[in-house]
Amino acid sequence: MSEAIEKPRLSREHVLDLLKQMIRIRRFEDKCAELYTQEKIRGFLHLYDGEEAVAVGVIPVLEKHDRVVATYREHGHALVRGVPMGACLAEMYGKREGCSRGRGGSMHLFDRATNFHGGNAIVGGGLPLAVGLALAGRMRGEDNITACFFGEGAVAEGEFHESLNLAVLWSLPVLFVCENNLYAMGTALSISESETDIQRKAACYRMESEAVDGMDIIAVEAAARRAVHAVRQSKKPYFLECRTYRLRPHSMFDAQLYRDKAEIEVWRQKEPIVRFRAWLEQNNMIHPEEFERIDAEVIAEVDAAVTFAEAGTLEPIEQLTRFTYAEKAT
Amino acid sequence: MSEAIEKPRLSREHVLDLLKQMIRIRRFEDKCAELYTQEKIRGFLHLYDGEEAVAVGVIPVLEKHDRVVATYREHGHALVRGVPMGACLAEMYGKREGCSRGRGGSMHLFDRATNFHGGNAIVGGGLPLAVGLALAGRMRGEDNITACFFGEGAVAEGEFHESLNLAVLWSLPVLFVCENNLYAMGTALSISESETDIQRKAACYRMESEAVDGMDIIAVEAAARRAVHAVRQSKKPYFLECRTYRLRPHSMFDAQLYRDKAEIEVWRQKEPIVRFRAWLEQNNMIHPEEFERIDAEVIAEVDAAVTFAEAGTLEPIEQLTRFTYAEKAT
Amino acid sequence: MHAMAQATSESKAIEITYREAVREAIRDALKRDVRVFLMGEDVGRYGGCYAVSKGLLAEFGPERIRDTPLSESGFTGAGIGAAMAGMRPIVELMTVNFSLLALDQILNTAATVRHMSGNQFGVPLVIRMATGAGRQLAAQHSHSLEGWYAHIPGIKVLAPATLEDARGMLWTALEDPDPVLIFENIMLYGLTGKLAADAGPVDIEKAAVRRPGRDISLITYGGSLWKTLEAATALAAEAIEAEVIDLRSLRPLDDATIIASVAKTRRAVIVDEGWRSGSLAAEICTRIVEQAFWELDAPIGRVCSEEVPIPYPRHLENAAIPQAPKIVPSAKAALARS
Amino acid sequence: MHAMAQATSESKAIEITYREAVREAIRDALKRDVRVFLMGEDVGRYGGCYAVSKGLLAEFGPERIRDTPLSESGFTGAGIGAAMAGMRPIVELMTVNFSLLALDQILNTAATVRHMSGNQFGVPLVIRMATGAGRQLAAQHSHSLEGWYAHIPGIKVLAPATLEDARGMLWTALEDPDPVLIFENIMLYGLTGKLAADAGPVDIEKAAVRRPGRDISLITYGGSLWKTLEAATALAAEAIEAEVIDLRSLRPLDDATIIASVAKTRRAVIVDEGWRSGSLAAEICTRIVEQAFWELDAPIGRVCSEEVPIPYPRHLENAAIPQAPKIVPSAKAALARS
Ligand SMILES: Cc1ncc(C[n+]2csc(CCOP(=O)(O)OP(=O)(O)O)c2C)c(N)n1
Ligand SMILES: Cc1ncc(C[n+]2csc(CCOP(=O)(O)OP(=O)(O)O)c2C)c(N)n1
Ligand SMILES: [Mg+2]
Ligand SMILES: [Mg+2]
Repeated sequence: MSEAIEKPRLSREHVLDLLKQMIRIRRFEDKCAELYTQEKIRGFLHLYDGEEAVAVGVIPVLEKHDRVVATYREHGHALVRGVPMGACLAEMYGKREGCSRGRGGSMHLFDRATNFHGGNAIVGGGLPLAVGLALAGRMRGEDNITACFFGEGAVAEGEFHESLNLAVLWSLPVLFVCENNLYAMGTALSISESETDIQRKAACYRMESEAVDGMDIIAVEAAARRAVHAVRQSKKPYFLECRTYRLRPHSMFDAQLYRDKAEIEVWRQKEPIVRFRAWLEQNNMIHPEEFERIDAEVIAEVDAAVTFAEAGTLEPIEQLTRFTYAEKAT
Repeated sequence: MSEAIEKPRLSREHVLDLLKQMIRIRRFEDKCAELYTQEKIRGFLHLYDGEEAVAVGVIPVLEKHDRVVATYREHGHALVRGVPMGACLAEMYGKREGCSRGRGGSMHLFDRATNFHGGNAIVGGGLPLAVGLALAGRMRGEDNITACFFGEGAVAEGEFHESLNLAVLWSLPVLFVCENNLYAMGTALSISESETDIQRKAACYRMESEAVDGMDIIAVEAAARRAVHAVRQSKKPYFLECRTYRLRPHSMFDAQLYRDKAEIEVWRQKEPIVRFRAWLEQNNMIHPEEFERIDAEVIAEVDAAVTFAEAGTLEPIEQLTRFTYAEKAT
Repeated sequence: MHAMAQATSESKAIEITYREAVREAIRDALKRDVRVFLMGEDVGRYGGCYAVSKGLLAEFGPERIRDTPLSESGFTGAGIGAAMAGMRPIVELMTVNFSLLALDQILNTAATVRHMSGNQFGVPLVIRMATGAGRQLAAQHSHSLEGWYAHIPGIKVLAPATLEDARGMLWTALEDPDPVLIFENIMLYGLTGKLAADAGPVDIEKAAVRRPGRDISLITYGGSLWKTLEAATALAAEAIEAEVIDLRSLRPLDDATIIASVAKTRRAVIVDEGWRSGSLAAEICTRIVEQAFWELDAPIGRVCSEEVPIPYPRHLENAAIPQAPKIVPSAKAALARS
Repeated sequence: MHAMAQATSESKAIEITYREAVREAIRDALKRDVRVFLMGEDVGRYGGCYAVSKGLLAEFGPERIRDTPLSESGFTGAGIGAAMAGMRPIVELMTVNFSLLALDQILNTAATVRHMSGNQFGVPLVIRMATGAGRQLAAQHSHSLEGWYAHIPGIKVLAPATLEDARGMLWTALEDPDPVLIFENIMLYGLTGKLAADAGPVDIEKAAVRRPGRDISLITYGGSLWKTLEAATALAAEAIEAEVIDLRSLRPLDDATIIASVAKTRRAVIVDEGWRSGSLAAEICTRIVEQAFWELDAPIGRVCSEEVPIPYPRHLENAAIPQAPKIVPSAKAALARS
């Protein structure tokens, strides 16, 4: 593997962008949580708090014509992929201006413009889809790859097994990104998997793999570059396990009976934004005022998103059954 | 592991019994094929020709209170487990005297008396069932184990993955016996599995395993003894891959376009009955007249089974919907 | 048994939620019968997705309150096997939406084993799952498939709508030698009311007349019962006395109660949260036509879900599923009044 | 288009089986459109479980005639993904019995994506599967679930009963921007007849009147069409002129053709191989009641499968599913003659 791929790109512009992307997710979701308690957002809301380095480390490494499949915990992925923040929030408001026209809500962000294929609320359900997207890419002679994000909880599902086997058998360019945050709702990894070293699962299908500290944005990005490069070169699937942690409850309805506060505190110390900022400061790559500027930009973006969502309109009830099927060209 | 377990039991009585059991399956199924062309048997009929050493090597090692789950290719398993041949054949005739009262046919032989849990025509469908049978055994404080037979085609199914994981996670006494005959209908192993060394699948779930030459009855029996002993001692699952070959078509509707006659011929040389007989003769453990006697006994048993099945009666049509639900005690 | 339970409900009554009633039913079953255990995703440490099983792990331990991995087919099949071998498992399939992953085991194994084994093996398994829309959970989390499941011979399908049924049906289901699916509508978990402290099993064979009336039969079940009763109240204000029938069991259906009501009222509207085409409502309509055609004075109406994956926004979700204000005009149409 | 295809059928006709007609349809699609490929268990080297795809691997190679492992959920989901990304896959789910393993992908993904993405992504996928009983394959291999699938909004469901439809529906289905399920009754594969050499696409929106008649409407589809026509012939011998309607599309249903027929005959019997309770027949009966109640002169009859997992023995299997000798008395009952 060439050095250019291995080596993290540490230009100031780039690292500040990584930082900003993580802050965008964090501040956006903090606002979402607030709006949820105000009942502006309803349904299930799953926050990515603590896991930001995964989406931010992986997605910018992809090309525009690549495809992304995510789960119900996908706000971060959508934002980093380039789905406008206003469109994401309007979606959670159920407004027509939302990125899925308000029909999907938090769990079903979609965006054709950025090849963002959702937003899947069935655990494991996105994996076969990613296999198919990659198959289509290959058959159509496109030079793209498909990145598929899923939690470690999905590893126990039959669809995980079937998809990994198919991807290797058919030699498809899929980057499987397992966001191992140690819990599936309240179920700890050791209760869901007889093999808790998730990375090793890949070898069972003869798939290349790597595990990385998912709280370290630089490490994730470097691993993602290796992974994406490998997929593009080999046209084969690759498995990237990102070891991370969800600092908030599973959703807004979770009393967190299954884990100790102390455990959360330990992980909070490894929290990716604070950690990256500290590292940047130590290496004199950021000035406090720069941080403030970035943060202010993000706050402004979030505010604008709220204004956009608030101003959004509701689909008329007469249009309820629209899009069950395609509309006939007229 | 103690020597007694490792060492094959090679008393004459025992080896002749192994031979006889294999011949019973073979002659029974040859008759079934004949009866199928006569349209006495209908539906799908899957023969075990070439694979007899697996059922005969494994099942007699089990205790009476153990449980057995099999597939649609289960005549051999049923016979060796002790389901009367007449009841098996009457089942294929659709007669009331059949082991499933005629309702199941060839793919659904069941027998409560011998804890023979079928006869499952959904590939992979029996594995979760076996997990549950073993779970019940453990929870009820019974000292039994569950043996689950399935083809290598089932390995690609999600249910395989889910079941192996559950069995290890919950530490259940299941003996998974993979009958790897290299084909799932017309699909060769290399087309269905990215990892073609099936035994290695077990390690993915941290399950103990062994692979054995499934054409060698002595080897299979020895491996089965080790496996059953391990399950009983450890109360954990175990994976036994038996490498075998199906000498006949998948079912009676298979033109075998997917494999060469030459390949079949190569395997026919390894055919378990001829091979075992030759070995017994070389070691002076059988006289030709003994073989004749055994064969004659089996032929008589098959003839009696045909007579029994022919004499069987049909369920009256009025009873069509019986057994959809349990009947109320009166 | 149903009447009996109503009788005892005059004994000491306690204030309870539907969620608690289900929990008490499970606790009670675990205490009564060592063969019973609960298994499913997050039933233990998390306390249940809808908090139904909260506290049970501490009380009964992890063998009997068994957290499973995300393996719907695997653990449902394991429940079937355990039931075949003498246990009385309660499998919780978090919600009906995920039950599709277990459908092979339910239809191809649980529903067929007794028949295809010639009555040698049965599957005394209870599968509980949450069902229904109403919480803006969108297209993959809002199915109402209980009526769809009722198509399958070999299983029974229950839909407890009341506290008494939430408390009592599980017991009866566990005594059944065949697989029973219990659908709990997510909107009912918070329902509060009085229930006899000693509430016990209820029959699962008879539909219940929840409100007697002479003018029209409104036939429903589960979460829609309360909307239908609301509609009946609104109709009463216009001097229309609707009889409200709660099916309780969707398979088998209690034809006798349905037909007796329709024979009296001569008009019927069926309210069912399933999608309209191929809904349980269609089956009920057809049975009425088959058994009471000459008694009918008007076409039968049905209020079902619209033919669309349930959308996220509240106003569209509300419009997609049955509501009292949709039932009222449908009833009036059957009465040819507007 | 349907009428058009009938017109061209006067051009050179060839003798062909249903199986061959399906194969020609697939071959034709593969030739016409590079986006089309066939994927499923044993479609290639084996030649297809029912020999439908025999020969296609040699002609089109393993990329376009793709043998899959036994992974119904996996490759169905892969078909959905490939369709979303610009291909036109034909997924073969060997039989409907195994499709249960893929139901999550079909219902939770294929049927919902267009709606929940706000019309940004569609799934132009065709899923073919064999369905039906009649070959003594017993309880796990004899389901007729096409009517059950017709409950799901977001998909379309077709049941070709004739050579022309076996040949033509695939083309039209592949042009549809949404997922279309095609159910091929296993008893039809051997059906032989004449078909225009240049038979092309057929509409998938209209039901077809396969036999005109004035006395009663017999409404059916798929494998039951031929039994129903047989019954109509028997009825004709007794001077009862039955109109036989072949639904062709089970979702959406062509209400207009059904209602027009019933408005004329005022009596109807529906023949459907699904289990009786919750059958498609119930939906059709209900639509007739909703739309033509005042035109009916008698209760609607239905001839469906009995409520039992299909048993193995021939005499019981025959008794479990619709047959001409069951349709005749049902029709007479609707005519109040016996
Ligand atoms: C098939 C299925 N079963 C159950 C659920 C309910 N559920 C939603 S999220 C979740 C946990 C998933 O955990 P994991 O895959 O680790 O992702 P995380 O939430 O940790 O990001 C569960 C059980 C579901 N959505 N889909
Ligand atoms: C879930 C499912 N899919 C497809 C089939 C059709 N089918 C029956 S047997 C078979 C091949 C199974 O091969 P394997 O598991 O290796 O067993 P073998 O027949 O070789 O003993 C297939 C595809 C089925 N019965 N069940
Ligand atoms: Mg997780
Ligand atoms: Mg095999």
